[in-house]
Amino acid sequence: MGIEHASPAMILILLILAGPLFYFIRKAIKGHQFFVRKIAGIDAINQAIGRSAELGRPVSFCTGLTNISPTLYAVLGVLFHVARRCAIYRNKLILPQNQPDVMAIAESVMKDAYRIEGRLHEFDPSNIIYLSDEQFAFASGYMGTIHREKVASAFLFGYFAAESLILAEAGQQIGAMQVAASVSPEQVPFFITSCDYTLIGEELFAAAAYLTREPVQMGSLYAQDRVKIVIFGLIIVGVLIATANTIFPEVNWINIDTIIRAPWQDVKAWLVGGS
Amino acid sequence: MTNQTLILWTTIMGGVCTLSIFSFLIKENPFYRVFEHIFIGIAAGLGAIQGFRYFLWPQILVPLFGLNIVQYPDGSFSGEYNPYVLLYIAPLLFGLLYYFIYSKKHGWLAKLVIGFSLGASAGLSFKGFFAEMLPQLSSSFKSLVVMANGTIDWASSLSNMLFVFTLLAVMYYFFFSIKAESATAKKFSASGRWLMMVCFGSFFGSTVMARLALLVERLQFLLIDWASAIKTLFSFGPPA
Amino acid sequence: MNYRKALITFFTFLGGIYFFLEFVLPEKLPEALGGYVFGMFHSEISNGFIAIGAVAFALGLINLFYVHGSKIIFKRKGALNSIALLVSLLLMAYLTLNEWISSEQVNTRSADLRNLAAFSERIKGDAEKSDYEGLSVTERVVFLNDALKIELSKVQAVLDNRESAMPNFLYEDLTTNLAVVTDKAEKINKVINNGSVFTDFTILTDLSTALNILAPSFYKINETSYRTSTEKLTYDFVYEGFFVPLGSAMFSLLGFYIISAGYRAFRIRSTESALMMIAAVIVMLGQIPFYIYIWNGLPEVRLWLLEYPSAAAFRAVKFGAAIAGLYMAVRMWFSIESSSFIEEGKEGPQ
Amino acid sequence: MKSRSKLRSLLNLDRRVIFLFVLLALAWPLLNKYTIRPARMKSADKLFKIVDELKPEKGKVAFVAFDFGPNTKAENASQAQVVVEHLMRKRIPIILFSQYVLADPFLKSIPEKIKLSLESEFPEEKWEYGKDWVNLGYRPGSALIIQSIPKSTNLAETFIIDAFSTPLKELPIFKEKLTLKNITLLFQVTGLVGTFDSYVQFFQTKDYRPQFSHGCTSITIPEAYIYLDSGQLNGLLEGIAGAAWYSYRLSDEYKAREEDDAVLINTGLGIAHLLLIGLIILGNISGLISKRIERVAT
Repeated sequence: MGIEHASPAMILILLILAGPLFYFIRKAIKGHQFFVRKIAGIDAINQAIGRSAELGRPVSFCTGLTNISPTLYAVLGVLFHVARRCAIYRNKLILPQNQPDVMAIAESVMKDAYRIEGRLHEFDPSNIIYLSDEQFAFASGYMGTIHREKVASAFLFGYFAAESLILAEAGQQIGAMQVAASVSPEQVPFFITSCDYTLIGEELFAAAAYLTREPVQMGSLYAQDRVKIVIFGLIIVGVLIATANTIFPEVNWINIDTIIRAPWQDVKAWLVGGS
Repeated sequence: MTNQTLILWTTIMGGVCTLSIFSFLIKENPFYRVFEHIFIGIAAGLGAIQGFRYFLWPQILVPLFGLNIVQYPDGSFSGEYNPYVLLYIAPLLFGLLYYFIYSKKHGWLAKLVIGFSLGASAGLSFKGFFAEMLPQLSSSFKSLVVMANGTIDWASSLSNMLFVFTLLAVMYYFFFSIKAESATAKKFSASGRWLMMVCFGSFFGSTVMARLALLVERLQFLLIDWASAIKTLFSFGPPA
Repeated sequence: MNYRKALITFFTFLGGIYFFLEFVLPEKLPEALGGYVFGMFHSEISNGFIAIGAVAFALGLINLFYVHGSKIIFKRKGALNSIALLVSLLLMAYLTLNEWISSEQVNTRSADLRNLAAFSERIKGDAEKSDYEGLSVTERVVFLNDALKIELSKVQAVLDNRESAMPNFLYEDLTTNLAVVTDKAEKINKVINNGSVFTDFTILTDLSTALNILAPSFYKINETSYRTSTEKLTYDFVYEGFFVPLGSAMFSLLGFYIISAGYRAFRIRSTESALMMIAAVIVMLGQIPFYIYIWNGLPEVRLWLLEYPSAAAFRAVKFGAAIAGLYMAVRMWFSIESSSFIEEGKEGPQ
Repeated sequence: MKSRSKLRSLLNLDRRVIFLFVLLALAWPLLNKYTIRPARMKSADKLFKIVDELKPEKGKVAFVAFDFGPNTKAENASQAQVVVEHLMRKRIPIILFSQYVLADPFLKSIPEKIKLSLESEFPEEKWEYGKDWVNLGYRPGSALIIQSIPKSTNLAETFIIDAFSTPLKELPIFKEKLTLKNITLLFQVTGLVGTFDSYVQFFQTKDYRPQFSHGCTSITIPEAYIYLDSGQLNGLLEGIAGAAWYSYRLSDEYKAREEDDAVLINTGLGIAHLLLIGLIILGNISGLISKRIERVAT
C-alpha cells in the first residue's frame, strides 16, 4: 500500500542513517584519511579542462533537465570545481540552461567560483545561456550552440531524459572530449556509446567528493558505503527469509519489509504484548 | 483566409520546419540556425504565458483578488473573501528574491530563496525515499527456491538466483571505500560490471524501437501529408 | 559565521521542515498531543511552495533578452538570428495571451447564466433560513427578473445572427433550452408585473435547473465559433505549424543518431562492449515482427533479459543513487558543506 | 595497401551514409503499405484481460492520464487510442487528465476521433462527452497534484471545472460523489520520466489502490518491469510494439474495427532494426579482418 506517513520503523531508520553520516563527517574533519577507489570518469574531468585550455576553445557544462533537487546539489559541487579551474586557466565556460530557477543557482555558483579565484571581474554573464524550459527546444539550442562555439570539452551532468543522445551526439560530431554523469540509469547507455567517460548513478554524487577531497564530502561518501553494506546484508537476510518461507511454509517468519511497514498501533501492541 | 488554405499552410510550414532540423544531419547551417532560434523564441513565449495561465493565475491570483466571488444582481455576494488567502503574498514576494541574482551588492539575498527551495526539495525527498525504495526492497526478497506444485521450478529458481546475484554484484561494484583485494572480490566486482553492461545493452536495444517510431511518424508526415500539400500548392487544384 | 550565512542556512532548514514533519508525524496526532491533523492545509501549502518557483519564470526571459538583445545592439555575429528569436518570442507571447483572454471571455458568457442559476437558488435558500434579514424575496426576484432579461437577450442575439459555418444542431439545442428558460422567466415576470408577493419557490428551482442546462449549450456555440476566430486560427497556425513539428523533428533525429551510435559503439573491443552488444541485439530482435523467422523463443529471452539481469542491475543502481540522494538531501537541508558555494566566498588573491 | 583503406572506410562509414540508409529503410514500407503480424506482448495481454473484464457499474470509473506531448506521439498516442477505444467499447466512463501542458490537444482529439469511428461502426449507438468521458485537462503541480487526489473526499470539488470550464457537478459522470475508491482502473501513458513515479508513490491510500496500468515509451520499458515485478503495476503497454499487439488483439475481437496505423508503423520499424543489426555485424567483421591484415603486415 501507499506510504503517506512514516511508520515507527521508518523514523528509526532515518535516525540510524543519520548516525554514520555525522560520525564519519566529524572523523573526516578531524583529519582521518579515507581510502576511496579510483573512478576513471572523474580524473577525466581535469583532463578535459586542460585539453580545452591547450586548444584555446571553450568548455560547456550542461545540467540537462535537473530541477531543484539533491541531484542538482551534487552537480553544483562539480560545476564549482570546473568553474574554478576555468577561472584559473582563463578558459571560456558556457552554461546552456533549461530552467530559470536552476539557472539562477548555477549562475550564483559560477560567480562564487570566479570570486574565490579572485577573477570575479572576468566573469561574463552572457556565458550563462538560457535556451528553453521545453525539452527539445533546449536540445536544438544546445546542438547549435556547441557546434558554433566549437567546444573542446563538454560536461553533461545531472538528470536527463530522451534528449540525452542528441546532446551527446552533438559533442561527438565536433570531436569534443565528453564526460557525462547521469542519475537516470536509462540514459547511461547513450552516454556510454557517445561520450568518452560516463559516471553511473551514485558516481555523480561521489564526483564532488573526489574532486575536492573535502572532509565533509569524503565523510559522507564513506558513511554512504557503510549504509549500503547494511542494505547489502538486509537483502541477503530478506532473501534467506523468503527462501525459508518457501521451503518450510509453516515457519512463516515476518519479512523485513513488513516490519518496516508496521504502523504505530502494531508496534505498540508488539511492545506491550511482547508477542 | 479560409480554413482549408490555413490547414494547407500549416502542413507546408510543418514540412519546412522538419526539413530545417533534418538539414543539421548534413552540417550545422544557416537554414537550421534560423529555425533553431525561432523554436527557442516560440517555446519561451508560449512557456511564459502557459506557466502563468495554468498555475499562477487560477491557483494563486484569482483567489487572492477574490475574482472567484461573484456579485449577484441584488448586490449580495456568492461567498465571503477568505482572508487566509492573503498568506499567498508571502511566497510571491519571497520568490521575487530570485531576481536579486543580478544585483552586485545584494546578490546574497537570492541565496535565501535558493536555499529555501533546496531545503523544500530535501524535505520532500524523505517520503520519496521510502515510498519508492520500500516496494523495490521487498520485491528484491526473491526466494532462491521456487516451488511449483510440490516440485522445484528450476527455471524460476535459477532466474531468482541470478537476479539476487546481479543485484548484489552491481551494488558491490559501486562500493567506493572497499579495496577488492581477494581474487573472488575482484571477480565479483567485475561480474557486477559485466551484468550492468548487459542491462545497458538491453536498455539500448529496447529504445531503438521508440526512436525509430518517431522517425517513422515524421517521415509519414513528410512523404504523405506534406507531399500532397506541396502538390496542391503548385497545381492550384483543390486540396487532395 | 557571518549573519548572512546564518540566515541562508536558517532559510534552507525552514524550507524542509513542513514536508519533513508532514511525513514523520502520523495522520492525526494522538489525543494527548491535541489530536491536531498536521496535513490539513496540505494543498494550499503545496501551492505556496510551487508559487515560489513559478515567480522566477521571468529570469529566463531576462536572460534571453540580455544575451540576444546585446547581440542585436552591438551587431555581433548572429544578430539576424537573435532578431528572429525575439520576434518569435514576442509574437508567440502575444498570440498565447490573446488566445487565453478570448477563451476566458467565452467562459464568462456562459458563467453569467450559471451565476443567475446560483442566485435563484440563493434566494430560495435564504428565504427558508430563519435568521435571514436582507432584502425581501420579492425585491430580490425583481433584480433577478431584470438580470434575466439582459442575459436572455444576449443568448437571443447569438441565435439571431447565425454563423453559416456552425453545425445546425447546436442552434437547435440552444433554441429548445432557451425556450424552457424563457417560459420560466415569463412566469416570474407575470408575478412581478401585477405587483403581488412572490411565494411559489418551485419556479426558482426549475429556473435554476433550466439555466444550468442552457449554460453548457450556450458555451458550446461560443466555443465552436471562437475556434474559427482569427485569434485562435493564428495561434493554432504558429503552434501546429512551427512549435509541434520542430519538437517532433528534433525528437526524431534520435532515430538517425541511435543507429549511427549503435554502429560506432558496438564493436567487440572488450568483454563489456561485447556483452552490451549481444544484449542489445537480442532485445532488438525480440520485439520486431521478424523474430518468427529467426527463433520463436526470442521474445521470451528478451523478456527474461529485461526482467532479470536488467531489472536487478537497474535496481542496484537506483538503490545506490537513492541512498546517495538521501544523504545529499540531509547535507543540503542542514547546509553541511565545509567550503560550500552557498556561503560568502572570501576575495581570493587579486 | 588499397584493400586495407577500402576496409577502413567500411570500418567507419561516414555518419551521413548511415543516415541515408535509415531514411531508405523506413520510407520504403511506408510508401508500399506493407504490414506484418506484430510480436506477442504478454504484458499487453495482461492489460487487455483487465480492461476486457471490466463491467460498467454505477459509480465505477477509469482514470486515464495522458502525460505525453507531440514528441512521443508516435508511441504514446497509439497506446492511448487503443486503450481508450477498448474502455469506450466496454462503456466504462473515463476521466481524462494530464500533468503535462502539451498533452492538451491529445486529451481533446483522441476521444473525439474514437467516438466518430465507433459511431460509424455502430450507427444506432451514441458516445457523449460528460457521460462516456470527461476531460479535466492539464493541471500543473506534478507530484503535489497527484498526492492530493487520494486525500480528496469529492473529486468534483478538488478539480471544480473540466477543460472547457464547465463545473464538474453538472456532468453525468460526477453526479455520484467520486473519490479514489470509485476509480477501478488507472491507465497512465507517458514518455516523460518522473510523472510515472508520482503515480507510483502517491496514487493510493493506506487501504485502497486502483488497478494500475501504464503505457511507456520503449526507453522506460526496463524500469517499468521492476514495477510490474513488484506488483505496483498490473498491466503494461511496451512502446509501439505493445500498442501494435493490443491493436491486433482488438481487431481480432471486434472484426468490423477500422484498421489503425499501429501495425503499419510496427512493420517499418522491424526493417530498420534489421538495418542496425546488419550494420553492427558489418562493423565487427570489417574490424576483425583489418586487425588480421595489420597483424600480417607488421
